Amino acid sequence: MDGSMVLPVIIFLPLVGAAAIALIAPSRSTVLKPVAVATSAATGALTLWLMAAFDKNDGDFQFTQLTEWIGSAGISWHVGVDGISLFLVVLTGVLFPLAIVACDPPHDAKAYYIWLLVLETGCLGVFLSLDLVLFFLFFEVVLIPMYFLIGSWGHENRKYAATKFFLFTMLGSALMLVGMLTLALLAKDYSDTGEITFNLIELANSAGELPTITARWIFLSFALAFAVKVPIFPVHTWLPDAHTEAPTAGSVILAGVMLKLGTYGLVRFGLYLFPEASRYFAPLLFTLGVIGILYGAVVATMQRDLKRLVAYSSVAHLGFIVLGIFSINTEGIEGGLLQMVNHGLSTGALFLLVGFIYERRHTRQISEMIGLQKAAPVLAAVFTVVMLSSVGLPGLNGFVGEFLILAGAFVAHRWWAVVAAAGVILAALYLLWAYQRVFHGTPDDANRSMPDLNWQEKLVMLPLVGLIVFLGVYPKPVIERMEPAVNALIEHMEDIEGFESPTVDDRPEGSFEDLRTLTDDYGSDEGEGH
Amino acid sequence: MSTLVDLVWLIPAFPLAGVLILMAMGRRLGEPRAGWLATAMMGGSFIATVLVFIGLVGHEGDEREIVVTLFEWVPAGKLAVDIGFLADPLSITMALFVTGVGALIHLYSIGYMHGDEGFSKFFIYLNLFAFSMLMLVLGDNLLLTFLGWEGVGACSYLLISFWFTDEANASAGKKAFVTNRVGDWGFLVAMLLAFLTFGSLQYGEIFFDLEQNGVAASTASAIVVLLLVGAAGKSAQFPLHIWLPDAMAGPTPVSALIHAATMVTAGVYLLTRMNPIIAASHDWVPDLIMWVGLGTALMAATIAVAQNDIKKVLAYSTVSQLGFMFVAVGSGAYVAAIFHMVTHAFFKALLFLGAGSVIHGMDGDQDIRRYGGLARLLPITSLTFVAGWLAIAGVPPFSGFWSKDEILAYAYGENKVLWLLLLITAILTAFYMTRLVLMTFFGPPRWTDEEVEAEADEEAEHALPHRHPHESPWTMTVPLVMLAGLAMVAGVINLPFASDVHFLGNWLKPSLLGNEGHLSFGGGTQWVLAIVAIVGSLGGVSAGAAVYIRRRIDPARIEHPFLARAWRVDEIVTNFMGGPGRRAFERTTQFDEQVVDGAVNATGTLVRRTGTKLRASQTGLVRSYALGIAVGAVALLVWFITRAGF
Amino acid sequence: MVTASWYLILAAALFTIGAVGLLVRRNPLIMFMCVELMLNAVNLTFITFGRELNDIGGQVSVFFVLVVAAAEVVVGLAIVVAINRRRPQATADDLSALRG
Amino acid sequence: MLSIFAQVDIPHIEWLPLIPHVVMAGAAVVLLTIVSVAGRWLPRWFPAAWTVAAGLAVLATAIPVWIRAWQEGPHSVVAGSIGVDGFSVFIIVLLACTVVLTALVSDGFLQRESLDGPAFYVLLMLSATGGIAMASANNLIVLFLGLEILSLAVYVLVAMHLRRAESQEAGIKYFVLGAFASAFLLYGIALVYGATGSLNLIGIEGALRTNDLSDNGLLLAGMAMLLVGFGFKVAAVPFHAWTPDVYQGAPSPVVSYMAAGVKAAGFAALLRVFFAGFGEVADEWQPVIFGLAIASLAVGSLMAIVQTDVKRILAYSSISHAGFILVGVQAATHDGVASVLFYLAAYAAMAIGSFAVVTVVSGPGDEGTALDNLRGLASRRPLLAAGFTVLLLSQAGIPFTAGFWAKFEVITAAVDARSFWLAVIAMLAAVVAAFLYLRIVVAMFLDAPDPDAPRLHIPRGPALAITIVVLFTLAFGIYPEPLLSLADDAWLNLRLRAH
Amino acid sequence: METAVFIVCAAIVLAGALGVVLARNPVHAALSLVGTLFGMAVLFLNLEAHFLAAVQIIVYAGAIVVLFLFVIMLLGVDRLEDLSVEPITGQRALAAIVGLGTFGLAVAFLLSGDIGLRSVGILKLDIAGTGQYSNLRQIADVLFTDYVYAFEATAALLTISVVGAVVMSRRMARSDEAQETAEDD
Repeated sequence: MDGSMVLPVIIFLPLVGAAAIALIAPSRSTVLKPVAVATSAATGALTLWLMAAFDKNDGDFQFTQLTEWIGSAGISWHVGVDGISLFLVVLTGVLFPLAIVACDPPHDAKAYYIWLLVLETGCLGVFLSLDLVLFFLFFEVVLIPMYFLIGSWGHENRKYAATKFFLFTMLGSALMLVGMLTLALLAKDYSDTGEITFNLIELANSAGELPTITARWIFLSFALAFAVKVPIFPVHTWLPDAHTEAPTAGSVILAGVMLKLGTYGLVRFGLYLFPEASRYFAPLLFTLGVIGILYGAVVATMQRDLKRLVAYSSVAHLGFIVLGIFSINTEGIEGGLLQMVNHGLSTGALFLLVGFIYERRHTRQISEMIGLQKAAPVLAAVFTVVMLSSVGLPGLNGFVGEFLILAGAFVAHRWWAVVAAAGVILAALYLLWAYQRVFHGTPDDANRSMPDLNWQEKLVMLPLVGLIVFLGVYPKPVIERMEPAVNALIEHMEDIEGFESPTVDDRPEGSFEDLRTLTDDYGSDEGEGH
Repeated sequence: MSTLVDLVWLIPAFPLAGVLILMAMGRRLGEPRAGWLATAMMGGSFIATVLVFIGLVGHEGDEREIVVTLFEWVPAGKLAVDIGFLADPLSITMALFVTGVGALIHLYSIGYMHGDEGFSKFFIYLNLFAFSMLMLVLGDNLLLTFLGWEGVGACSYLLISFWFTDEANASAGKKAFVTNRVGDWGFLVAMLLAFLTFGSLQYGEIFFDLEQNGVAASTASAIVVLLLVGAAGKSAQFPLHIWLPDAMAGPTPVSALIHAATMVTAGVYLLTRMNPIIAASHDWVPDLIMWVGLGTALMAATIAVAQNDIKKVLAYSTVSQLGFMFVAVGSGAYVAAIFHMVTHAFFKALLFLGAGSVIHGMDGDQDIRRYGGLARLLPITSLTFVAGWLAIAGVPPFSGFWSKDEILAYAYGENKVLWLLLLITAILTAFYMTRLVLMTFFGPPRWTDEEVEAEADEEAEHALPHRHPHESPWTMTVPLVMLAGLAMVAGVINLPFASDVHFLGNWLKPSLLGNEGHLSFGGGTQWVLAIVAIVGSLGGVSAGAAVYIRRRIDPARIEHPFLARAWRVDEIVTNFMGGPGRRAFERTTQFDEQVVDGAVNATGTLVRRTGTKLRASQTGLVRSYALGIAVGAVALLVWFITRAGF
Repeated sequence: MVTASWYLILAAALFTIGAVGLLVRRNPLIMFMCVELMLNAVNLTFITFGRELNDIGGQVSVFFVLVVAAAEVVVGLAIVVAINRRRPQATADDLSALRG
Repeated sequence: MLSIFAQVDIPHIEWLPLIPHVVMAGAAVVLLTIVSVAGRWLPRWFPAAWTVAAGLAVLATAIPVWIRAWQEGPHSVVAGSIGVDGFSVFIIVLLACTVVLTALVSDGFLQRESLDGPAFYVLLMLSATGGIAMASANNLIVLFLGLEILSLAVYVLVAMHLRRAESQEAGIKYFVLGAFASAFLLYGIALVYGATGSLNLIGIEGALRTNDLSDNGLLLAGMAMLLVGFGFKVAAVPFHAWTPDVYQGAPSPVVSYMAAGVKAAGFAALLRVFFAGFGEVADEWQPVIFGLAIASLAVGSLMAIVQTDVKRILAYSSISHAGFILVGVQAATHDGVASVLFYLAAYAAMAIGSFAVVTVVSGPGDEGTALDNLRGLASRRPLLAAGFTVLLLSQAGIPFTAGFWAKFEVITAAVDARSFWLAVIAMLAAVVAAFLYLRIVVAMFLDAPDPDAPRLHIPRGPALAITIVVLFTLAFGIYPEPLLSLADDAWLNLRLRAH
Repeated sequence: METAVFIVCAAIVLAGALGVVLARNPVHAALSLVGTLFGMAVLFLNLEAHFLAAVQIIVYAGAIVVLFLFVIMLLGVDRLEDLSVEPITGQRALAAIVGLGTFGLAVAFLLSGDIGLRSVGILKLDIAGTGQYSNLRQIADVLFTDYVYAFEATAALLTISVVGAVVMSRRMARSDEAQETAEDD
């Protein structure tokens, strides 16, 4: 297929699927799910193809497509993928089919699948657009499907949660629009053409000319929007409600994909557009990140609602990601990006499992579950693996990202990293405690009869667990595709603003052989032991 | 050059294969085939290790560090970490006894876990543990070691809470993992600091860089201290030792393999591995290690005196013995540390398996007060147990004597007070082990005696009226016998008499990079010290006999409650966690609900309230609307009048 | 000699009286009358300016204002009549069903 | 006598630009005659069809005028009292569309309520004529007359539902306040006349350009009074109080016309006078608009969220929309004007659609306008609910609806004029407002329908109208370029060629 | 002379206006409105707007006020309005303030701004009518030239008022009107 057309196809294929579903007659409701699965799976396949076709040595945007859209306003249809966005796209492509397969809606299946597919289009659009307005459009429009998913198929308190989610996030992005316009209009004055444009790349290249203070204000307006989406402490409180009330698929997508819109935005539109400002505010942001790590963990420990607990664990994990991003060096940013994918997989899987339990027990209260491992060993085993990955056990995906983040952060801001590392302890605390309360112990009558995973659910968990292990053992394919883009980003920042990305200074390569040549006399002066 | 050494990757590959196979078809294999498969894998792994060992011996004395890299693991920016194995004397020594003892314990487990519904799962975990342990040992960089480090932690978590239906086991597992995590934090930060300092995590590169460019003593000290935190967590040193006694909740083979022979020694291994950095750090750092070790050793020994659970006694003795090893490391006696590690692996595994056999025979009862006179009924067990007892008590020529003596010698060289306290610890060791042996195998059988039972009922939840203690199946006794043999003769691998019989010492030299400490005094002093040690241990034994056979002193006066309650360290920690700690957590949660989220909802209500207030202005009376318009008009006029010129 | 300002101030006064009247009276008809007062004030202003500017525009405007006033009154009274058919004697304050 | 007429030179009248005016007014009068002559032989649908035809005719005739204005640039005819420029044509087209759609919406409604059909349409078209006059008036008196024509007709339309007390109450309120406000407006005109010596915007603009009147008391007072009048028409705080009551009381189709048409005409007049006429002294009035904008945004959105009647909710939201449009006015730039035009078009679509839905849902007697009457609409009438949702989201400014681009353009204009804080406040108000649209959506989708709700009958006319506006909203939400450039080309200025 | 006339008429105008505002009986209010209108007419004469003076009398006094009176009689709303009470709290106080404000500010503005540029009037005429053209002629002249559009527009205005009057005065079917009134009272 023609390279430049693949991205539009990826973005709009789910939408087409949604349209198709809309046209299905109510009488033939059995075909709804197959169609939804098929479209999302096809999209997933395309994203995988994209990953395969992606040139891993090229740090620049690939598969770009640029056509004028709203000329008078300088808005263009500009999409492209680079190492930074690639795996988020793949993650989206992978998670959606799984989420759709995993759980069936109790009612109004048609609307349900339509919204999910629309949501997928929105998320893909966010990750792929290289035009500020285009990005903003997708960034805003994802609220609608998620709002309806939570509102129509959520749990008891869904209206409150949905509205809170909608308004909170909208409030965040409200100011971003102003910031965006300010940026573009100011850039117009500096640009040689005098034409207004929202083209990300052009704006980024002229980023140096912005007055420092202005740039900082604009950055703040962006950062706020993303901070809410991430969410960064203290603007995180929409998240537990939304996650808890959302239907399982909703939570999976929310945690797996939508939170990444924020962190992705921070990289793509924070660091890239505002090198100086992002460095200026970095201390603020990674401090908040570290607070989030500890705070999220502490609050999670005390939750009585299993889903809520997982939700708060997201706060902690995303704190790590923010910390990595704003240590502004290769290790940190790559760790952050990697962790985005990892968190998507592990937390997505966790929400799926919690959802499975909910379908069986119709409760999320930890206190009402006990000894489930007896009743459902397979479920428990999968849960253990996912949990350990979320705890950051080496050999599973969670660890690699976390370590890279810590390495980057440590190089940049030692003490923050030291504190953040303590989050590792807490993570173990709340998850293991929850696991103990839910799965260990002797099951009572209510829990003894709980059925184990069925084949469909196993089918869903298999790829997730597989990826969790694979990325833990062999993350290289991901990292090596990210690296050129990340380096390009850092170089861009250094060019624009002439600062040195904090990093380890080069050391001579050496090994035991060299060591011997260096100290060939060692061991000779051994005084005899006796 | 040598192909044999290149086989090093096989060593962990075997258990890993075991894990995968069992995961795939463990259920179908069922008992006992699953167990045999796992054991076979460990055997294979042991053989591979031997081959590598042979290959390594084939090398020149100072070219015995071979790095075999499989593939790049985390290549990100300046950080480049491989999945690579370091085959050098130290790692292979460790690998040898890990696989060897491991294989035996696997075999033992086949019998021990007979009839357990989680039979194959148990062996999955065991193999997984062996794999992680070998990664820990063989990894050629800190990160890979850390992988093994955390892996063994996770496995111990899984194995401790293996019988998860009992809450106690579950929380013991959690406690172990979380406490370990505290240590891991130290390890993690140490790695970060090492990465920042040396720009790499590979041992070779770190040491090379250290040798060539040196490093600030303060940095080195920081790294070591952080590593010490990690090591203390894993090797159950004060104050992170609290998890180990609880860990006895797991099946006994687990205690033997993980919490005696292998995992808990990882801390010692790590410190030994990083010896160049210890050498590069301030002088107080080794001393710190030393005193931590000593303190732990002494404290644990005193506690062991007062324990009544056979496994608890052994657990505290393990803690104490690990303390010895730390003292050795601290005093630069790395060889002694490893030596003691090896011998300890043998006799402590032996003791645990013996204990397991006893428990097995006593249908799961672990309270030594209800034992007694089992020697007749469990002949093999008791014989082998005695061997282990003599070994740990430090009675020559049993292995324990040699290693402990060497440590004492170095301690003496470092600091006389230290030596004295360590000696006391050794005596205590002899004492409480004697107590254990006597109460278990000799004296009148108390397991039929009603009145003791009645008294025991108070703390033991189940009294067992009619018991028929019986010897264990051969799968369990064979390992006992083999380990007993090793425990007796293992001393020969490092005899002090002359440098050329100081095999282990010479063998380990390349790994120690010339940082091995040297005794500052001549052979004469050593003889004296050795004799003192012997006397001490014999004294301990006889004291034990005096108390527990002849009843010269009322045991109750020795088994002081304060000791029985493990110096209350555990309680203090628990009280803190359950008290202030928990309260702080709850406060934070309330803060989140009431302040952070409260602010959000408050904004909402505020907006709503304002709306309602404004609503009052909409009276529905046309004249007040008109008034509004008029007021507006006046307002505009007022604005414009300010712009008018007069 | 009377300057234009006198007329203008008179107009302003008239306008004010009309406005205040509309605010204080409850009878719709009288409110309309008050509107008429305001319009008259405007007329006076127009004509004064017209004279000062020596421009006929002012007077023409007044002509149109008269037409508008007439039309307005017709419609207004029609509405009042319709309301009164349903609610006799209704004052402006009585019609406050729509509020909030 | 002859000699006299010889000396009176009737000005050369160029008819082309006047055709839309004539068509609209003429259609009304002709309809009036037809029905009064042959009323009883006519089918019920005739007046509606006629009105639609008239509206379309106006659209058609507007095209040549647009071309003319495009070729010759802005100029004025009839002795400078009627401006011919893209701006006026844009508004004329908008009004024509409003008339067409309102006619469609009212079809069925009038039968349901058994109201006097022909008169309704006659008044509708005459009112639109007034709007057209306002939009293209270059002479303050013409503008005033246009405004009065517009308003008088609407007063009657509002009050004409004789079976509903609310309708008449709304009528009298609107009338009294309207008369009151237009008295202020008129006084303003007089004062401006006094200050500049001209009633013609061209003259006024010239006067202000040639000499500095920025501190002339008469001019300033005049502007103040004019703002009162216009502020009333566009329902800007503090001249807004009538809006909710009138919107609630008036027959729903009339409201859709008021929200779309009357507001548009009001803003057209406002821009014509202040941007084109008083452009020179923009510094004097911009701050006032700033204040009005903020007040309208705040009050509109804050009061809307506590309402329980859909018509009232929409009324208050229309106030906050007025605030948004004022943000564009405040910029006082060409882009600002363009953004206002775009916003007016987009808002017209949303408003007509929304009130059309209300018309359909409210049921006999036009009573069921409470939020509860919408509960569970999604399950009763999925398509209707979906369409309404689209319109509401458009009002909330969600991407891929015309409403988003409307806000986008307005904010752009404001930022370009460096009024950052106004832009920020506007966006915040938009978030607050979003909540109330969500409330309606929640009612439709997330609430259960009450079982004994009567089955909804959707007449053809409203159905068609809603379909049109929804498609419009979505189409220009996805590809706003045509409408944007149209608004951009709709130049409003008075640099004239003599005619 | 002019001064005297002005003072007298001003007095009448204001008196009438106050009468409208203060009269409790609508009829009286209407009559005092007539007074105002007459005074206004004379002032028009003073300002050389002879034609308008005439129109003022005919249209206003003649037509509009009569219309008012008809309606008052028709509806019998000659009930006295009690001005001593003000149901809306603060209405009067605010009204007074507003009144003073409006008046004061208006005066201030009027005095601050000089009546603009005599140069830019569209049409230069000697409106005193001393020349060959009478005031009426001049108005007519402008009306049919410059203001022809506005003049035509008034047609629409009047049509609306007629249609509006018809629509509003259209009676509903007896029955439902009865029940309407029934449920109203």
